[in-house]
Amino acid sequence: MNHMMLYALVGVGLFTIGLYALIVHAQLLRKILAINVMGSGVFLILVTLATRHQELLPDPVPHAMVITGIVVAVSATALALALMLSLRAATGQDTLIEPSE
Amino acid sequence: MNCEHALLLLMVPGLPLLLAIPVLRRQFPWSIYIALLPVVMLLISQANFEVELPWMFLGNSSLAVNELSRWWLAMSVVAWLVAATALYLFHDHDVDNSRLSTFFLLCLSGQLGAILANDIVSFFAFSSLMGYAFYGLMADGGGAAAKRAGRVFLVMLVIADIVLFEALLIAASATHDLEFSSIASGVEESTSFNLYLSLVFVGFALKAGFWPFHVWLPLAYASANRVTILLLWIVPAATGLLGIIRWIPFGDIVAPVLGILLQGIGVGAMLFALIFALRQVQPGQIFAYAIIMVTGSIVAVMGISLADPVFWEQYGRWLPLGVTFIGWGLTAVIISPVWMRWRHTPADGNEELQWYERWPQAVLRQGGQAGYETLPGLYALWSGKWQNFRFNQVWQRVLDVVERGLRLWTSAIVLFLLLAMLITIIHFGFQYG
Amino acid sequence: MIILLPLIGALACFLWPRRTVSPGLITSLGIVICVVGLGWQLMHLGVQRHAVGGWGAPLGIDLYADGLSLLMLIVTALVGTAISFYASGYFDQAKARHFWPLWLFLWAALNALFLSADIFNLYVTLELLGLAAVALVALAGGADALSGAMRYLLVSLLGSLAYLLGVALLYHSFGTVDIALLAQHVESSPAVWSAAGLMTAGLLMKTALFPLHFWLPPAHASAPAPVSAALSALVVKGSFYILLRLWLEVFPSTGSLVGEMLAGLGAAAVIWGGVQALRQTRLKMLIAYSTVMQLGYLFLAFSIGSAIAWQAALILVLSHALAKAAMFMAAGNIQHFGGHDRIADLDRVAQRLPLTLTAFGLAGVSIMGLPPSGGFIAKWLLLEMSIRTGKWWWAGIMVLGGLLTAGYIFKVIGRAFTQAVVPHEARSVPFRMEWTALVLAALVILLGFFTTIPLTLMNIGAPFDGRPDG
Amino acid sequence: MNWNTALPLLIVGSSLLPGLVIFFLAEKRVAVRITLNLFGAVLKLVLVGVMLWGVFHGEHYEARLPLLPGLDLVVRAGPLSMLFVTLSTGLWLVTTIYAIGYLEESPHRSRFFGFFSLCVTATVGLALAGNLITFILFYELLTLATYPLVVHRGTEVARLAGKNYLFYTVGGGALLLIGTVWLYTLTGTLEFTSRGFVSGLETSHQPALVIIFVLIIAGLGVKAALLPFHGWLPQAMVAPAPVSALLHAVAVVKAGAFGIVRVLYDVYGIEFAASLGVTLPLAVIASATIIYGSIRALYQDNLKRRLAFSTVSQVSYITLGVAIVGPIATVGGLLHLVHQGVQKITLFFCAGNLAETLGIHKISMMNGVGRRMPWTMTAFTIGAFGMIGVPPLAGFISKWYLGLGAMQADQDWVILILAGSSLLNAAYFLPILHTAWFKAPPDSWLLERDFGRRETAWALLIPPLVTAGLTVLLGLLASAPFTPLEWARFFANQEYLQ
Repeated sequence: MNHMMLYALVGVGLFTIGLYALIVHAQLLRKILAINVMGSGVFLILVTLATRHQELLPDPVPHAMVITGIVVAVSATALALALMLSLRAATGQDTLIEPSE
Repeated sequence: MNCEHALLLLMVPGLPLLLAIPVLRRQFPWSIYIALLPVVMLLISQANFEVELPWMFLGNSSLAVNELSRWWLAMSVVAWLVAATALYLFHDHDVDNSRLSTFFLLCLSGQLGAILANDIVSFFAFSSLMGYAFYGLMADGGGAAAKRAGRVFLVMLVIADIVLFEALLIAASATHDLEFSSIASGVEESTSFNLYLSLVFVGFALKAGFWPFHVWLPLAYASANRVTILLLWIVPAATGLLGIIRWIPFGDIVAPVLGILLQGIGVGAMLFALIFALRQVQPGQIFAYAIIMVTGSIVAVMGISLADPVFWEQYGRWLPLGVTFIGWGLTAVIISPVWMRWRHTPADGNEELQWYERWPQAVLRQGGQAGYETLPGLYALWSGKWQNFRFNQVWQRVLDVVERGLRLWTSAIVLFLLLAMLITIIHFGFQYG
Repeated sequence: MIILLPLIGALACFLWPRRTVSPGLITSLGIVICVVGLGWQLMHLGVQRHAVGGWGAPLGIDLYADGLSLLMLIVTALVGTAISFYASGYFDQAKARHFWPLWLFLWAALNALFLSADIFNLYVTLELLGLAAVALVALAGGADALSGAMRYLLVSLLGSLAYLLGVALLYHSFGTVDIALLAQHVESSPAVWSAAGLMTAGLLMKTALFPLHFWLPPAHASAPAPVSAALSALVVKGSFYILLRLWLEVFPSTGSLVGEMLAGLGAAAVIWGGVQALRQTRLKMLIAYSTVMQLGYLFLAFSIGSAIAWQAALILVLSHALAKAAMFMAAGNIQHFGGHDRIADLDRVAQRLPLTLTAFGLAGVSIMGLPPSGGFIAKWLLLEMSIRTGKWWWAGIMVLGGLLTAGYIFKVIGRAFTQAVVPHEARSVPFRMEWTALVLAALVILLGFFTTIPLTLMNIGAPFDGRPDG
Repeated sequence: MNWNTALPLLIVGSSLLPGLVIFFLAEKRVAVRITLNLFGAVLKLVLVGVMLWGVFHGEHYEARLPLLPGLDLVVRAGPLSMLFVTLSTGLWLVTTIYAIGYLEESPHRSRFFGFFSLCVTATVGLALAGNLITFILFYELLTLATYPLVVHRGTEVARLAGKNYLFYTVGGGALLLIGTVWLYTLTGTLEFTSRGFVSGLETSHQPALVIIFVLIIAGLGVKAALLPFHGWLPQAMVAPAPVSALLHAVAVVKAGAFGIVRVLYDVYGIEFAASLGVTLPLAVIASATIIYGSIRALYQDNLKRRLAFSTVSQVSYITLGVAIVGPIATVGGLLHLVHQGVQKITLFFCAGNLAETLGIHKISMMNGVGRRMPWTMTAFTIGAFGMIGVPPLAGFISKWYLGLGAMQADQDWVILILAGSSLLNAAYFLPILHTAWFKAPPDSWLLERDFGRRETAWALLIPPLVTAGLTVLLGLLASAPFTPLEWARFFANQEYLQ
């Protein structure tokens, strides 16, 4: 039970770290990575919470969810990276810019 | 009441009104005489009758011809005929087109209508038509002085109309029917009886240029065009007198204070006129003072009869007669200098005068020096005040500032809130106060 | 079916990039027909529930349709069709081959979102929605657009992750993700609280409620006109719809305080958005901020909370979707026409582009909440409810917002009449682009007269039960 | 849908549809546009005539459209609405003719006439409105429809004026909206009913009612140009002459005044309002506006601005009349609603003629213009005298009833106000007349347009003459059947059925 709890806490920790990184870092790549870290944190939690009792088998549904989530995350990351590249090509910098008047 | 009488009665003010429209007038030669036809016919036909006009104005309007109006009509017709002749004589360009005759006809219709009117509202309507048209007569063609006179007259006219309007309201709220006959009974009971009397007097005094509201009269005589001079008696003065006689039920009412006051005014007017008349240089003006004197005397008579009705009972019915004859006389007297002015162009100054031209000149030579100055003095005083009011820069600036302030929505809001508070306060005041 | 059709369409467009327009339009028409069919079904047979692949709740994927979702579907269908027509005139060949698949994809995601009955499904659709939207924004190219898209992407990912976390917690504590079942079991507990917090936060982020709106203006303003129309009119409504579902059905017991807070934020959004919009110098930015503001109105309903207030909020969603789409289209026309959207330099648009300006004006009427328009009805109901429930300050906020709106709308219109300092020659605007905008705007106005129809529609299946009535 | 239901809708629609069609007409299709306009106007006039007849014989015209549960859009015909409908319809026809003549060869006529028709639709609609929400609907529609007319010229000045105009009207609309919603939450109905529907509430609501009253009246007061809120009116003068004529005589200002009458009589009920103690302050404000407007008018040299301030002053007569609690004063106020409209529109037509024909905008430039344009100036003179209240013109009748009513209600101070304002009216109108008739004309007018033997185009000349004639007839035949006087009495009897 408690090691499960540990996993869960780790997951939460990952989530928060990711959030922190997302907010403080300016570079897009870091931001994207941070998002991914958060994502994996959430997935970890999901997986962990799947098992309610030591005796019972873990509930399959969360795993299904996680798989779906990962798929989504991968595609999202791909899109993000593509965007980042084109943004770089357009502006020559790898940070967000303010809209011009 | 039969139909052609009614038609005739309506034609008296109606025909001049129609002919006042230039397009129509151009169709008829001698249009002004045509316009005077109905009233002449009315005078010839002896019957007294009345026409009810239920759809006019405020319901119960009516035109009527009776003893009183007959006298006035008689007087007016003569004067109008003379004036019309003068118009045709003295104005070389074709009369039927000139704007002067438009005003002339408007004035004519107004005056006749006022004489025939049998209730105060229509009297009021006709007389104000007459008044404004007369302003047109004065301002048109006359010299600068005449224009000044016209403006003074106009201002007085406006004020007079307002005053009379108040009087009307009082009368209307006292009596539910506006006919002259019923006013007599109604006004007596009403609480604001004295107010009504004084309003009427002030109003007509302003309208007709009684003393001390006569400022414009001599000016007009001095410089207005000839036709207008001929009309100066019957149009403002005589109609004003008629108005007073019509609006105030003499004989049925007693108002001692006002009576005394009026007698005072009347006498004052006569004295004033006497003094200034004797010190005139300008020939025309003497007639102005004659008129002031006459009206003064009549006002005095009215005062007496307000003081004790019995006097009116005895002599009242002679008043119209007197007024009429005075009117004829004045017209006759006035026509002669006008005639002379026309005859004596500066070119032939010293030609042999006819006998009928001598006596007025004699009268005129009696006129002393000076005195004329005081009138411009008065006028200057008055006009100075007016000018100040009209063009005072400070006022304008203040108001502009206010306006600009108000244009800001914010201040509007503030005002609105203040208003809201005010109303709530009042509201609670109503409840617990 | 409603979901599949656009997907097929998207596929078609993807496969034959040469001729993208015709399948796009056909698909959109098809969707309209389907939606009408569904509406007919609901009217006669009541609420619909369909288990995909025979797996029922709590595990399988359920599709659920009641009045609420139907209404949203209808809105989407209307605006979507309009956008399709507009886009068919707007894009050139190169852009079009990217636009159509993405757009139909987005549409499919929306429909799925409105139909799905469990919170995890909602997550997936939400995610798809976000990705498609981001791609569409990026379509415009250029630094602004890309940067806006990037920001948008990050935000939406963050939001949906937070949401997913909440889902996880809920699932853990109740073992189901089906909304109906959750609604039965849920009771107040720390887990539920944190779940509610996370999900709400994430959704607020995607709905761009003040102060989480920072990403919206750049994204919406820099996107191509039809895309911004879609984003402002539909996409943000998607996440709002989820919020609505959650708070109406899953957490009804835990209402009041959060409601007040949300409403407070909404009020702040109204004022802030209004002021910002007034300050803008570019037309599309102005409209984007106006979206922020209008979203604020929606959240006032959370505080007032009576059934009628919710209905008012929905009518506002409806009318705002139509109006804002029309407005962005008009803006697109103006930009196309003058080559820029600087408000100060608008040059006799009223004279040379009357239809577009009419569309803008009519849409503006609804946005301002002036009669006759759907916006007015919604505002009226909200005002009435707020006064009736004694929360008159919301009424004050609303009126103030209305004045601000009038301020910035007429700022534009006034400029449109005058001649600019630097007059420019006009580029002709395609016929259908002008008319689409006009038709949408006209619809909003008509909505003002026939509000009873959506009101009856949205009450199918009584989604607002358990709410005090007025 | 039977005839009695269709008629009001037809009356509203008879200007709406032509307007909508006109929007999409090409600029060059003058003939079609003119036919549409006139057709709409005439048709509306006929329909209104029918309705007048019907209402007079006790027919009941009403049409409903459910708007929300418990709230309908209602158009209904009653004596009060007929008064206003007839006015606006009649004047619309005249103004349309005038506008056609006035805007010859000027751009964007389709847009102009489109909004023109919308504007009148809104006016008629709010005249016929059977409850407060319908009223608001058309009231706002009016605001929106008039804005493009105000900024029609497309100049910077016009834009600013339009901005200012909206500033006031939209704000006013907001106040009105709040007040109405609040009222609705208290009463649960907004139907206009004789002698009001709020008097039934228990006394604990009275403070709220007072505040609501203030809100609503302030909202309406903006359009009616009551004192703090009159700033937009003189600025809106940049609009073309037909528009200012419409703004002042028929549509906007009157809408406000009409609304005040409605609220005072059919929402609150006059006796109840009096018992709340709100009528007296209203009367005071109206009086202040009367005097202030007149004084301001004295100082304007720009003809249209002077007329505008005169409107500010004159329209408050209506408010004053209905705020003096008493049937006769009410009659006076309602009469002024019509009479002021006819007279003021005459004046604006004439001002427009001067501007169009001779390029005259200032009074100081009007020397002797009476010789050049006698007919126009005659019409102007009649209108001006009517405004002063000289008998037997229309203005006299309404002032008469106002004064009489004031006396009957023991509010003698009102009479002083009336006297003072008549004096001021004379002071700012008579000089114009003097200048126009009796001063020597200059030897050449700036930008004079030549119309051959006529002084100006027929379409410009006929309308003022018609309205001037109306001014005379309304006064002269005030007591004839089917005059405004009769309708006003009809209404007053309904409201004061002691």
